[in-house]
Amino acid sequence: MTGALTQVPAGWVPLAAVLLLALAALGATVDGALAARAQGRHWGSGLGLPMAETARLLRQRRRRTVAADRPLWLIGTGGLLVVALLMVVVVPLGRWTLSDLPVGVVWFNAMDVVVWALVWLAGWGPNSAHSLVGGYRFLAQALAYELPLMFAITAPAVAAGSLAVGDVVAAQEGLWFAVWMPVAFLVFCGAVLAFSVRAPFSAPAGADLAGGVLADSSGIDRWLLLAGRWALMAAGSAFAVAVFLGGGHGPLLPAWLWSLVKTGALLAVLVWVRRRLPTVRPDRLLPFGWVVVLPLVLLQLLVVAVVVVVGGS
Amino acid sequence: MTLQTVLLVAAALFCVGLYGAISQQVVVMVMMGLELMLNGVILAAGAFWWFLSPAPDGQVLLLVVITAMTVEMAMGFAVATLLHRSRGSDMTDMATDLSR
Amino acid sequence: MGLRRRLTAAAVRRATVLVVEVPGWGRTRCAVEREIRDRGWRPAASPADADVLLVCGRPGARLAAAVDLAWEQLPGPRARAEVLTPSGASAALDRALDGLADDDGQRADAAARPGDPAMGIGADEDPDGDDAGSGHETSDEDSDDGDSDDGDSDDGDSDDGDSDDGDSDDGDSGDGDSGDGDSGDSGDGSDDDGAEDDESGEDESGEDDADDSDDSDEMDMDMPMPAGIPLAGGGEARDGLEMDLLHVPLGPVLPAWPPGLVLHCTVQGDVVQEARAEVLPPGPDAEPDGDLVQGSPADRCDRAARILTVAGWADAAAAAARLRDELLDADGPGSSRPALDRLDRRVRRSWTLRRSLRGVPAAAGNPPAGDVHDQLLRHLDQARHPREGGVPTPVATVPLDRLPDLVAGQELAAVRLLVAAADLSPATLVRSGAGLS
Amino acid sequence: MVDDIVFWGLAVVSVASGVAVFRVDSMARATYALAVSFVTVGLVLLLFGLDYLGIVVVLMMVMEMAIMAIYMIMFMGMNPALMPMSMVHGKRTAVTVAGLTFAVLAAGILLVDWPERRGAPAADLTLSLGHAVMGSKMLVMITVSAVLFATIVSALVLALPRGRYDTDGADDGDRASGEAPS
Repeated sequence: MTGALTQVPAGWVPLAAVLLLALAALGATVDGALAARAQGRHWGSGLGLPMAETARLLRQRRRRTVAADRPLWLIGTGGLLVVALLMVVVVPLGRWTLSDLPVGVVWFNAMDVVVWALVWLAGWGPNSAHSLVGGYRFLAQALAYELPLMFAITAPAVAAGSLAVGDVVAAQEGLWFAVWMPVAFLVFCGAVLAFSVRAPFSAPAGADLAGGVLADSSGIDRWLLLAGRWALMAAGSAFAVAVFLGGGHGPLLPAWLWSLVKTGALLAVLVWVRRRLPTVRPDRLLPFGWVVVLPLVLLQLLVVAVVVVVGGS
Repeated sequence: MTLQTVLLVAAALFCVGLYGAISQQVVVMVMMGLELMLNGVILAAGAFWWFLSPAPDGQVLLLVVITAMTVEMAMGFAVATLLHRSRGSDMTDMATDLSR
Repeated sequence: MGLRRRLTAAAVRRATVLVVEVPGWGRTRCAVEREIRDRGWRPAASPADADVLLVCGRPGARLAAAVDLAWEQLPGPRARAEVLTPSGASAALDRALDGLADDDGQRADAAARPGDPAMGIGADEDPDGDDAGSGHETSDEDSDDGDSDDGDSDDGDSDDGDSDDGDSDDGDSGDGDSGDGDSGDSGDGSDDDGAEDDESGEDESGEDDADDSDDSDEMDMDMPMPAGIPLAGGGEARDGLEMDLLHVPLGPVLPAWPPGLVLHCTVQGDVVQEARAEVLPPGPDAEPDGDLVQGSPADRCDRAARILTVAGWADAAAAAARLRDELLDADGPGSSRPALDRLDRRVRRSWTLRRSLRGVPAAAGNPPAGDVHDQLLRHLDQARHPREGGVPTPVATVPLDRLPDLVAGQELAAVRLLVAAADLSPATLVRSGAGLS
Repeated sequence: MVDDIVFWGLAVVSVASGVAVFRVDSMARATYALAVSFVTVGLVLLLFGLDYLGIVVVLMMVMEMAIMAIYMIMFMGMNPALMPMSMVHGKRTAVTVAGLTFAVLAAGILLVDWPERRGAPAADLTLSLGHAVMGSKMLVMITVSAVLFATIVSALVLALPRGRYDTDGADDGDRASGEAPS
């Protein structure tokens, strides 16, 4: 489809997975450092957090609950990591991509919708009131963020005149889309926080529900959920870099390194944002999402479309 | 993978859906049956398009089916909610009766 | 072996601790929280999340039973400790850490869990001797129970709670009752320590008995259902749809929750329709170590931290908790003043926080007025400007029986915020006997 | 060859999960079985080169089923899993009708002399779909669509009555006092 990208064979998928997990760990590390600083300790003392937590959860036993729907629970917990990996399949790393799907943008969107199902299943599985309410909260929240997200990623696709992520990246040669469609970019960043269940959209796993969808999982189940959330956040950042922040474009450094650096930086910013903001209750989010954010994004899309129409003719 | 085989699979999906739509008592389950039937239709439409005439216009038919499905779903939810509102939860009442 | 030891060493570096405060031991809890923070450990959100169960104070029989139930829900490796004085916090955590790191001990604990009747429960503290036996035998059953977080004292309820929205699962509960193809994946079978599998379903009734005696409140429908889980009844919901009612007790083992408080809620979806509140007292002959002085700056910060925790703002909550500990040391806002001002500004400026907290009625004053956001700001204000002469501004405590009225009709998140912010004083209630229903 | 294997795998999963919809006792499982059936059909469409439509089927159907699950659980208050009981009426008729339909369809499929393939798929199917739907006015349509959607949403917002959680800050207090439980 696009000449600029080289499609690498499927054998590279493990490398992509490792990169994704490394980025996820980076996110968790930044989070740990920020948390340590907030608690009055040196930020360096929080750096080991992901490793320590992994060791702790690997040693912990799994928990069972009465009348749990075990298969659905497992799909929900294990699925998040898989979906995150499927998301990055269409995200180019510099010149290389695992699959330059001609409809990569829609693919990403479809994968993000799968998160709806997975989080709800993770809440449903354990057969406990708190995690179930958490699952339902995620769906309520998803209704609030999904449409803005869809229109936010439509904007760069319209500007690039293609649904292929490679074309979208190529179209940002001179000017990053984030610069002239800031609303779409910000909304997309918010949506990344939302589908990775992070504050201010962390109500489904909120402290008021004793952990919500996380409330009843322990051991490896919990690790999968936590790692899946971090991986989703990393995958979302990677996609944002590709469609809004110019992908691998940048001076001096090689393109692949630019992709990684930008992704890491955006991820760190998102983590910082998440720590700065309290959770918004989902019932207050829905009107906000539909009455305020959606019109804004539509306006942005309208502006982009007009620019393209005028510029194209 | 020939036209016939794909159509057979589509017919199977359609008939399973038909069975469900006829046999189920609850509105939402009937909807599931209808959905499954439309699922078969989508598959069949895709197969016709690919194996008979892969012209651009053919895709539009698929798009129409998908849209129809979504509309059916939305209407179904509305009807189910209205039914539930107006008749109350007859299923639950039934359950209590049975248990006593 | 070396690998295992290294894993253990890494695993216990950041233990998570479920802190349970008995009414009257507020200062001890603060000391424990501070110690946890300084060590870089983490407070647990639910029993499933916890490595260590730390009880601050000496619980009475019912509270002890709730704690024991929570203990059974810790997945393990697990450790348990009791702290009675603020100075004992560090030593207790060290003890817990030793227990956690002891691989052999943990293995023995895991092996002993299913059958050991004495597991985790001091017989003398059991609520009523008769049921003790059944309660113990089903202990592993309880540990598997759906409601990790809430109450723990009342699995039976939460089960029936789940039965109506989680109904589809019941077929899998391992009783083989419904004969559906799914019973094979009943969850129990597929787990790592098979020792616990045996009695998955058969003790349900015993468990229910034990629990009902625990909280003798329910107007429960006790018709026998396949999985031992009764069917939920229906009721009108506020948007005109009829929805199932479930009984979910909140507390007493719940983070950021007033000590000893149990709120027996009847929930429809995530809206609490009805509630009943009570406070579980400490042990009869226990000598409480002391609470924060009501209305003192430290107490105000503690309350603010609790609200912020429930509001999902961990960093601001940590800041408030740090200030509380500084104030406890210093007795007077003096040096903490700049930090207090900073926190106040940060909270005041947060638009998202306002959006979440506005409109949640405050359980403060008499009659209750304002909302939780006002209340949070008031706490921070009072902490910054304590009254001259060191006499704390009194907190107008809300009588416990006002709580159900306020809570009714609120969504679960709002209920948590409301209760976290409620100007209750469980310790006083317990002393005066008003908390006992 | 690979295509064949993939197709047959997907076909089997699709029909099996379709059957599972009416066999399993759990509403959640039934709904997600249907979702699996849709996802596999979407993937088969990918095999036909219909990238856009295939992925849209996956996207929309997973979303729909996630919402469907709520309705299923909400409206199936009485669940067969809880008390094994048949929620089916006229089972024999249904089986007969479905079986006969399948026989007729299969006979038709196998007996009809299908015409040869005419034409070739366009290079960019997504683009050609766009052209087919909107003609050369696609860019204008893109602009108009945003406006149209905005209108729909605003109309909905204006028309919508108060829902389960209409919380606009100040209203909350009213509601709490006004709707104390009966």
